[in-house]
Parts: sequence; structure tokens; C-alpha cells
Amino acid sequence: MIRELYKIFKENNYATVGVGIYIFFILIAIFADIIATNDPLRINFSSSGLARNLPPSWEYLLGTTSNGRDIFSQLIYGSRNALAVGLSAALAVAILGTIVGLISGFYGGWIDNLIMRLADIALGLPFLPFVIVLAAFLGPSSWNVVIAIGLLLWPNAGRIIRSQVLTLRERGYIESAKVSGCSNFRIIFMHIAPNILPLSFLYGSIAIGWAILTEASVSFLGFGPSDVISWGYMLQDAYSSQALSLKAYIWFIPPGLCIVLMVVAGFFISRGYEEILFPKIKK
Amino acid sequence: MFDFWSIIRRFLYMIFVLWVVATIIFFMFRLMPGSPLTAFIGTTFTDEQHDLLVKRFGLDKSLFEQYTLFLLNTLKGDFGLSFTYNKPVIDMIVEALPNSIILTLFSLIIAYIFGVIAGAYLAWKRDTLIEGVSIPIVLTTRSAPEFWLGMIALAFFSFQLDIFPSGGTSAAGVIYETTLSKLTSLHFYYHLILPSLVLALYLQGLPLLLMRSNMLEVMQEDFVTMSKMKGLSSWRIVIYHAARNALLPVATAFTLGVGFAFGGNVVIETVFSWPGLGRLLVFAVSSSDYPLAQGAFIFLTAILILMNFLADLMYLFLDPRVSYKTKN
Amino acid sequence: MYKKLSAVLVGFISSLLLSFFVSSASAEEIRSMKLWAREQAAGPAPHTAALIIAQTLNELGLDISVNAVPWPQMADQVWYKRLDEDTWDLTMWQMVSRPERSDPDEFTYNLFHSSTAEKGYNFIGYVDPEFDALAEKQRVTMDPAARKVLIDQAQQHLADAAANAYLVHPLLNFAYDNSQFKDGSAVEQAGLGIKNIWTYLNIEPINGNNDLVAQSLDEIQAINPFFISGSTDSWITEIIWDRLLRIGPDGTPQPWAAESYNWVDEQTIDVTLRSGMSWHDGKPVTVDDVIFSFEAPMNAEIVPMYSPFVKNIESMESKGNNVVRFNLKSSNAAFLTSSLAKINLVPKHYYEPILQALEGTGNNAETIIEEKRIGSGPFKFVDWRQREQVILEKNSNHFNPPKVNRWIMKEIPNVEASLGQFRKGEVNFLTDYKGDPAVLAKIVEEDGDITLVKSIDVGFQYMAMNHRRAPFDDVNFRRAVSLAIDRDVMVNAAWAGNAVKAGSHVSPALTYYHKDGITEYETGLELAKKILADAGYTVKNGRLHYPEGVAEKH
Amino acid sequence: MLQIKDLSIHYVGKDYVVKAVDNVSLNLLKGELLGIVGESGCGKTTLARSIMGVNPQSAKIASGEILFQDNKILDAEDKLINLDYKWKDIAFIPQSAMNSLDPVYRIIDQMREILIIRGNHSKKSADKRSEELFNLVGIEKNRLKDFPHQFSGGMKQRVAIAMALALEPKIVIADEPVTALDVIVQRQILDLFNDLRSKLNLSIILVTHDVSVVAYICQKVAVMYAGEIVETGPVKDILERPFHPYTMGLNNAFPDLHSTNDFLVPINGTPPNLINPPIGCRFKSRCPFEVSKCETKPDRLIKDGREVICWRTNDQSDLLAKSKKIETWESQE
Repeated sequence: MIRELYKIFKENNYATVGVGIYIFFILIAIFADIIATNDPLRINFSSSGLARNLPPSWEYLLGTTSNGRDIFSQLIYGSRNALAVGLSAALAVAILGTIVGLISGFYGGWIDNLIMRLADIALGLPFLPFVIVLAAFLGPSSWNVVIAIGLLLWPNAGRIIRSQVLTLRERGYIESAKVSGCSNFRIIFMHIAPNILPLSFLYGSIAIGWAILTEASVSFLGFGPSDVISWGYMLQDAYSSQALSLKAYIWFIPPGLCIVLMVVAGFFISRGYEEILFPKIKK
Repeated sequence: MFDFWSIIRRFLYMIFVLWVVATIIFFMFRLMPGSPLTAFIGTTFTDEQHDLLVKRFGLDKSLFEQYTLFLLNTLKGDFGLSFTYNKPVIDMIVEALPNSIILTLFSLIIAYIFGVIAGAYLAWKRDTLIEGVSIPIVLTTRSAPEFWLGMIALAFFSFQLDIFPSGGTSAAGVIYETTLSKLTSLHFYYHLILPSLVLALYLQGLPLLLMRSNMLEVMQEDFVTMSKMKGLSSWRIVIYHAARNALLPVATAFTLGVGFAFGGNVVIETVFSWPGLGRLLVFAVSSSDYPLAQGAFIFLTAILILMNFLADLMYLFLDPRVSYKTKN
Repeated sequence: MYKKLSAVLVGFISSLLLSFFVSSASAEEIRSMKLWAREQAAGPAPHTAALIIAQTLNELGLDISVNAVPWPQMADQVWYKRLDEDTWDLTMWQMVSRPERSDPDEFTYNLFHSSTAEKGYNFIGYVDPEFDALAEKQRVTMDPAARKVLIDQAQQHLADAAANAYLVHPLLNFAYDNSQFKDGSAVEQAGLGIKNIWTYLNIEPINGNNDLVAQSLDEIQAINPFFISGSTDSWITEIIWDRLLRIGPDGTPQPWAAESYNWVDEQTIDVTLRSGMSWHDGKPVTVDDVIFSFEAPMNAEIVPMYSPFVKNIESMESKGNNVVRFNLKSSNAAFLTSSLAKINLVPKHYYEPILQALEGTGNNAETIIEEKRIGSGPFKFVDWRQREQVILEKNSNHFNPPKVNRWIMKEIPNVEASLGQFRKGEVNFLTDYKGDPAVLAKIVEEDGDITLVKSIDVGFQYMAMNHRRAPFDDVNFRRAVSLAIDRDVMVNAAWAGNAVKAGSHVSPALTYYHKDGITEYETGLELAKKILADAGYTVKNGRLHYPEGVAEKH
Repeated sequence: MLQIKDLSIHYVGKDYVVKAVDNVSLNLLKGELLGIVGESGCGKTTLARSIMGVNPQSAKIASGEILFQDNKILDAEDKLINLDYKWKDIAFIPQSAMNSLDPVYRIIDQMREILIIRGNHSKKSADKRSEELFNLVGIEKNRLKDFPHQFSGGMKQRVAIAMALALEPKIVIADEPVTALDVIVQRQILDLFNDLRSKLNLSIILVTHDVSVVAYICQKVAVMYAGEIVETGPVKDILERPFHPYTMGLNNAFPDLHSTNDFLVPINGTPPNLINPPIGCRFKSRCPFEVSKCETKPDRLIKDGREVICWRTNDQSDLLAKSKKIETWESQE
């Protein structure tokens, strides 16, 4: 796995750029307290009242929102939310998809049947509408998106992993492991799981982008939390505060760009990965 | 897998999935915070009025009773009356549906025509500068939030340049006598262009990348090499053989895309004031209009499931290999 | 080793116990609280206000966070759950402008009378027999001057009790395109601004324009003479269906479909119907139609929405010569405003069969799916595509026909798109602007052909406190909380200068009933701290505590 | 008829060059059935495909040329001088007919494509010709309307043969045409080849790793090893009296009618890496008869109408005797 990763970065510029972007945002998220110049939620006042819609200055590097909040600091803190949502969604998809795929592929029979039926139901739920309903059901929170992605997107990963497990199961060394009396648990996790980890990783990295984009859409539609700074929230705030009419490009372009960067990084990595996983496409 | 009885079985199974989804949704709405009665709060709102509403909405019945009633009515095709509009939910859906279908299909078709051609082209141009530049651009368009693209498109093409109208399906005062006259009016399509272009910009990435990788894969196939040996022209090989084969998964993706885009259009419908099913759902959810929300959600689900099913059927018609297996 | 550990454990537990006794012996800390508010998109100004208020109140040693949720959740919690859970403490709330609110009765009585505390609009739980007496008395006092005194007293009484933390009366911002309408031809109505029937009738289209294209952010839910739903609907119904009286630009009821009215005594009124009126289908408007229009809502099962407005009517009779006599159950100063100017006149020949068909079906008039919408008003119904637009056209046969040919209302779900369409001329009358007034002002300046009219709202924005729960059961605490909020900051920061300070439920727009000087009061953190300290509240470790001996009731 | 002169084909990668075909010369006569035999990876498929002008982008003609009826069809400039020979003069039968037929079109459409576009047939005459061809390869003509996947493996191979013959080519190159088939079908197909050769006076190049196939129908054989032709000559001579130890080894690796051996033994080891092919004889590391001289490149020896590159041709009878003993191959490590 590590060797494969290394291979990706050696051979694939896309993946390197993608990881570079992630490292950049991870550093920003870690050092947000230092980088940010203001509390992103604080309403700032100036001598003439609320510090609203201020142009960029040393105090407010990207100016302020209509509520007198510092845009730059929101942008910085937004990376935390994006990473938290993106990575936990990736983890949710990877873990659920892997476990389900392993169990379903390895045991087969009624378990497999049941899981595949559940997968059909999950795939039958329209994604964004379901997230909206979930947000209304659970109350506004960034975690809704993670939950929804976990609940609805595992079948994609699960099905592919399942078919991979099915082919692996027929391999000689699995047979010999069985004959030599290894427990099923051991076979699944020691012998099969390592072989499908790359697939889990692929689906996980795809989920990152999904999660961030969905979070943004849900925020935009007004089902997001209002006390957590995310880039989606910033866009929603900018839109409903009429940043377009104010021509406050400095307000609604940067968060959008950050989302694009973060999501495209995931695509870059998964693309690099795909080339390793499906070498047929490779030269 | 595709004989008559299996199609019937598949159909029944779809209804089963629909039932499960409907049940989940029913209970989610009933148990979610907020009350549909809040829409009626007013200074002159009386207790009697409140009780009447509770009775009319059926909220005085137990949850189980409400559920069985909901199932029975849904089976009859009756989604009930919208709490806020007092109109049959089905009428409202039927009114919104054509708008959603047109927007979805129109943008998907633009996206897929462009994506397929550009994808085939990029496969042809493998390892060139064009490819090196295009792929990141395509991935970037797929990464941008739709509403953000919509906001920028709106600000630029409508408010700034005044090329396109900024929303809705018609200008003020234009009356479409029937749905048909609407769908055949140029005025309608003029309003459709901007939202569908934005949507298409977002959607084209998938067919493009899919087509490209399929093409690359197919170009490695023996029958393509054979075609070269046969002395056929490059154009004929690329279009008649490679593209035709590479299109199979793209066609399936298109069908799946219809089901998917349908639910995902919520955002674009909001930005462009487009009176579609997605906006209806958002409105219904945020005003706790259970029957309307349920109806819209079940419709979106039904379309999604149906499209998943059609995608399978489509393979049957496009790929003779699959139909062969089914005959044996 | 073991001994050491147990010694530490004993020490720890005993210190825990000790701190428990110490804290219960002295004052109790005031719990952390939520300030409920609607989400930002529903109105940026109140949202910002909530954020500022929370930030301010926390400086008193409170721990308040803003909980922004959609209306159904917020209202469910505040309004419906007051009898069982009752967990809310503070909430942002608003009363919006409506023509019938030009009479102070609706707010004075329904918002604060104890009879509405359990299930009505007095959701804050304000119960005060003295005030009840005032509210009841103003209702039956027909003499305006005497009534004015009572309304003044009521306003002062509520201010002293700090019943609500009134924040502002927003300025209503409406604008029209003066390249399409003659500048100044819109009519301003007290407390409502230029979005009113008088404008729709009088505004003069110019430069070849024929249509008034208005806009609504909210979805139009019904166009039904027996149903009031969303905030926009009544603006449409009131111009399709006439009423006997209408609230005039000055805020007082004046004859409309009635030629005149005459109080026979305090409980009897004779109304003379204007002659020569006809329905949109050409049939004449008769006294029978008028009586039908008022009788229909008396059946609360069939027309529940309007039934409160006819509750006070004992009986009606035709006196000949187009005269209808209303016999009231009790005298009511607001009768003209809340009944005669409220009930839509409908043609009996069209609606009677429809309403009869509803008997016993369990459905009511709100569920009518209109094939036709027949009124007698200045505009006729033409077309409505849901979530898109409503089209009405001029009724040339009306006694007061409008100058525009068509009245169109586009449903545009967001402010930005609305403004964009207004600037492009796709909309020529901005009738629903919930956005940032500063943005609008800037656009007016840039575009040069927009007439912007700002008017003080008859409604108001406030922060409501739950009187049933400590510490809000203490008038001193309520006063401190209310006075801690700097109203200048509210006006200038939250509403960006686009509001006036509020001190009571009667807007300065209602010049007659508004109590002079009620908005002049001192605010500030220091004042609030002093009130709290005088009442025995203390601050420990940065958190406010109840006075000695006062415990939170749970 | 077809002449390959000193042909070298290199696969050029980023930082390496694979010499897949190295200085190969061959001559195919009219009506001749030439077998090219060797292990996989020895360059025989590259050679066959280069005749059809379809090697991958990375393959470069380093030297030499290919002549068809004295016309150049490929040279070191790596340009196809005249494309029109394809299929009309030289046709190809692939190893796996399964993947070489376009799965989404009916056979008749694929036949028509060749006949109409390449062969100037009308639709009607194309259909008639297709029926003839099916008749020729022994398939019922109503199966023309079927899709490729509806045929069994052997049938598909017949379809591929029919397609190859569509434009009456003078040469047919068959790349492992029977490898994927079971023995009985193999024999049927090979018989068909033989039949067609004599009936149509075809020249056929048959590329295979299976000596027994060569032995069964070929008249002439070229043995390829590590990009070189190590031995060539009439089949009967080569199989009965091979000069090159590699040919001896191959003989032992397959069941063969001509062989008197009663054992099968593979040659140990794998062919050398062609990025840096060994200096001298390329087979030496696997050869049981390696001597010090083998460190230098052996000359090409022309003897009795046969060509061979080996230092030890003089010890031929001795080595042949030894090669028929199983220990010779097993001890070699």
C-alpha cells in the first residue's frame, strides 16, 4: 500500500498536486488560530458603528461581511470544517463500504442478499433531497452531510469491493488459509482486506469532494448550521447578504475557489489512483 | 434476467424499495422538529381554528393510523392535500414536473453531447498538451458548487451583460395556455438556456471523463487493431468502432444521470427561480408541509429507481452481449 | 500506594461535596440560554440583531447563544410547546404590517390580554389584571379621544412591565421604476408604505408601459376570498375582491363598496351599498351578496379563517335602498377596521353552491380549487402559474378603475434575483424587499431612474422573553435585559439606519395613537448592570447569579 | 512474394529500448505455409504485426524493410508506403477471434464493412460474397446475421478466417490461430488452412509457440528466439535434425508426431531481457551445450537449404542424441 502510494506520487503529477493542496489546507486548519486575524464569528464595530461591508485593509485582509465579521478569518477557519466534513465522510464511506463489501463478498448467502437489498434501497434514495430532509430531521449541522454520505454512498464502494472479494476468495492462498484452519475473521482482515484497501482509499477520496460540495449546497439552501463557519456558509451568507449586488467579489469568490481547490484535489488523487488500480487505461 | 417474469419481479421489487423509502420518509417528517401549524399562527388565530386544522390534517390520529392512511392513499395515487396550498399534492407535482424534466434533459443532453465528443477527442489527443490542460479544467468544473457557478453566471450574463433573463420560465405577463404551448414556445427555451448551461457545465465532466477512459480502453481492444489491419480509415475506426463501443457505459451513465440530476437540481432551481420539483420539495420541507414533501420526495425517488431500472434495460438494447446471455 | 490513592480520593470527594453545599447555600447561577431566531435568509437584519444582542447580553454575565432555525421549528417551540415543554427563554419575533393593523386594538388586545396567554398570541405569558382592564376598555370606547388616553396608558404600562424588548419599527423600502411610472404617482399609506391598493389604483404608467410588475419573495399559496395564508396572498385577494370599507392612506377606514355608513347606536350600524357595482362576470352586486359574504364566515367549519372577524355580528338585515343593518353583540371600536374593511365581498350566485357542496365533506372553503375567481374589485383574475407569476387585469367597469392595464406579481424566491430583475426592468415595482437597505440605496443612486420610498412600518421587531420562566418572571431582570440593548446600535448596526427605535407596540406611523416620547428611554450596559445589582443579582466568575434565595424553577 | 530484409524493431521507452525484433530476414514464396515458432515474448507477434503495419506507437523500425511483390510496404522511415496492400493483399487472422470482432455489430455488417469499403463491392454482391465465404469455411450462411458472441470459439475462428479471405488476399498471416481452441477443433481449423492453401494457392505465415502445429501443416519453419531467427529451413529437416539446441529443446517441449521421444520437458529458465540482450549467443544461459565460444556472436551458417546461428553445428548429431535424453535438460540449471 505504501509502496503503491509512493509509486503514485513518483509517476503521477496529478496526485502530487492533489496531496500538495491537501497539505496546504491541513496546515492552514492546524494553524488557523495563528493565521486568522480575528474571531470569525465576532461582530466587529468601527468608530462609525458596525464594521459592515468594509473593503480589504490590514485589519480585515479580505474586508468584512454585512454582519461586520472578518472574511479572511472565516476563510481560514472554513478549512477546518471542510477538512472535518470531507475526511469524516471519506472515512465513513471507506469503512462502511469496506466492511459491507468484505462481509457480503466473503459470506455470501442471505447476508449478501440482505446487504445488496439494503444497497438497492440506499441507491434508490435521491441524494440531495435526502440530505435536506435529514438536515430538517436532525437539525442543522455539518454532520448531516457526513451521515447522509455514509448512509447513501456506501453501496458504490461496497459493490465494487464485494466483487473484488468474490474474485479474491477463489484465489489459492485464501483456500490454503481456510484449509490451514484460519478463522474467517483472520482470513477477512489479514488476507483479503489488505488487497482491497486501495479500492477503499479510492472511494474514500471521491467522497471527500462529494461531502464538501454537498455541505455547500445544503448550507446554500438554508439547511446548514448558522454558528459554524464553513465555506458553504460563507457563500450562503454572501448570497443572502447580496454580495453580488454589492459587487463584493472578494467575499464570494474566495470561498468558492477554496471549495473548488479542495474538491479538485480529491479528484486529482483519485485519478492518480485509478491509473494504478486500472492499469489498462495506462499506456 | 430480462424475460417477462423477471421484469415483473423487478418491478415489484421497485415498488418494495419505494415502500421502504416512503416509510422512512413518512416517519422522518412526523418526528422532525417543527409543526405545520406554525404557518397559521396569527393575532386572530383562535383555538377552534387550530383544532380544525389539526383535524383536517389528520394530526389528531395516532402515528400508526396516519401511516396506514398514508399508505392506502398513496396506493390509490392520492398524496393528499398540501397543508399550505390546500391543493392536491399530485396536481402540484404534475405542474412542476415538466419544468424539472425539461431542465434536466436539456442540460444532460448538452452535457453529454459535449462530453462525449470532447472525451473522444481527448482520448485521441492522449499525451498532448491539449490533454494536459483540458483534464484539470474539466475536473475543476466538476468541483465547483453549482449554485456558485449559477451566481457568477447570473451576475455576469444576466445582470451585467443582459444577454439572458435572470430566472423563471417566462417574462412578466407571458401566459402559457397549456403545458404543451409552454414547451413549444421559444420564449420558454430562452429562459431555459442559462440554467441549463450552468447545469451542463457541471454535468459534462462525468461523460467526458467516462468517454475518454472508455475510448482509451476500447482503442486497446483487438478489434480496433484488426480494423487498422483491414486498412479502414482512422475516422471510421474511431467513430464506427471505438466510439460506438465506448458509448455503452456512457449511455447507461446518462440514464442514471437523469435520475440523479433530478434530485440534484434543487440548487439550480433556487438560483434561477425555476419552478421545478426540487424547489417544491425545499419549500415543503422548510414549511413542514408533510403531504407535499412526501409526495415530492416519493416522486423523486420513483424517478431515480425507474431510471436505474431503465439503465439496466438500456444495456440490453445497446449491448448485444447482454441480451444474448439473457436468452440463454 | 493504595493508602495514598484513597487519601486523594477522599479529599477529592469531600471537596466536591463542599463546593456543592457552598454553591447551593449562596446564589444560583443563571443557566445558559438560547436566543431563538429565524435563519439568516429569512431576514438578515433581525438575524444580525440577534447576534449583536447575544454578544451584548453575554457582557452582563449571561451565556446566550443564537439558535437560528426555520420558522416551523422556532414557532413550534415558542408558540405550540408553551403548555408542555416550554423550554424557550428568548426569541426574536416580529409583527408585520397589514392594513387592519392600523387600528391599535389588534396588537393591544391579542398580544397582551391574559385570555390569549394560554393559546393565543400572548405567548410570552404576560398576565396582568390591570392591563387586562385597559385592553378591554379601549375596545368598547367609541370616542377616539377617550380611547387615545387608554391606548397611551396601555403603552406605558407595558413599557414599565418590560413586557417585551421592543427593538425597532423598520422602515419599509419599496421602489419603482420611474422610467415606467410617473414619479410621485404612488400613494403612501400610513404604516404600510407605497405597497397598497391606493398605489395600485393611482400609479400612472408612462413611456408606453401598461403593466405593473410586482414581485414576491414568498410563495403565493392561495388566491381565495375565504382564506388567508402566506403573507403575500392578502395583497392579491384584496384587489380582486372589494370590501365595504377600506383603510385609507391615512390609516383610518373609509367607505369603499359602501357609499356610506351610519352608527345607529353603539351596537347597530347601517351600511349603504354603492349602487351600480357589478361582479367580474357582469352580474350586479346586491345587498344579498353582502349579507352572504358576512354570513358565510359565521360557519366556522366551512370558512374558519374569517370567522373571528364576524364573531361580533349578532345579525344582519336588508333595510331596502341598498342598506344593510349590522346588529352587534357588543360595541367594538375596531369593528369598522377588523370586520367591515376585512371581509371580502363575494357573489352569492357563484360561491353559495360551492360552499354548500362542502358541507359534511370534512373539507372547508380553503380547499376550493377555483375554476374562476369572481370578485368585484378593481382587478380581475387572469392567470396564475404557481411559483412563477400571478396576472390580473384592470376591471374597467369598476367605480375606481386602476390606471395600469395589468397587475402582475412574479414569485422570485430570493432577494438577489429580485433585485437583479428590478434593475433590468423585468420587475418594475419592488414590492417585497427583505434584503439589505444599504444595497438598495446604493442601487437607487447608481441607476438613477428608481424612486425609493421609505416609510415607518406599522409592525415592529422585538425580542420576546418567556415570562413563565425564571429569571424572566422578574420585572427587574426583564428591564435589565431590555435596557442593556443599545437601540441606536440596533437601528444603525443591525438595520443599517433603516429603522426607528421602538418603545411600544404602537408604531409612530399611527400618529394618533402612538404615545409621544415612548421611544425616548435610556439604554446601556451600565444601566442594566445597575438594575441587576439593585435587584440583588450578582456576578461570580464572570457569570450572573440569581439574588440570594431565589432558585430557578424547573 | 513477401520479403523481410534485416528488419529490426525497437520499442522505445523513456529511458530504455527493447530490441523486440533484431535483424530478421525471411522470404515467403507463393503457396508456401511458413511457420514462425518460438516462446512468447520472442518477438514473433511483433514481427507479424509489423507486416500489417499496426505496431504500437512506441515501436520503431530501426532498420530493414519489408517488400511485398518487390514493392516496399515498410521501411526504416517507419512510413507505410502503400496502405492499400492491407487486407487486399495481406490479411490477418488473430489469436483470439473473440476480441477481434467488434461485439456490437452483426457479422454480416462487419463483412460488408470490409467488402464494401475496402473491396468496392456493392451491398448485394457483398452479401453474396459473405455467403460464399461462410460456405468456404464451413458455417451455415444464416449465421451471418448473428452477433460475434453467439459463436463458439472454433466457429469464431472460422469467421475470422472467412473475413481474412474476403478480399482474396495473396498472403494470410495467422497469429496463434488455434491456441485458444481444444485439440479436436485445432485440427479442424488447421486442416481448413491446408485445404485453403492448396485450393486458393495462398501463402500463409503461421505464428505459433506450438511446434506440433508447425509440424502438422507447415512446409517451412523459422525458429525465433529473443528477437532473432535462430534457425530456419524445411519443416521436416528442422524437426528431425535440428541444428540449434533451442529447436531441440522446443521439440522436447511439445507432443509431436515426428518425435520419437516419449517424454515432455520444458526448457529451463526464461528468455533474456531484450533491453540488454546478452552478448554473443542469446540462448547460452539456458543452453545445456554452452561452451566458451558462445560468448561471441555466432555467424549465420547456411547449410543444406537451412540457416542457423550456433557455434556447435558441427557437433549436431552428438548434441541431438544427447538432447533426446531427459537428464540433459533436467540437469541444466
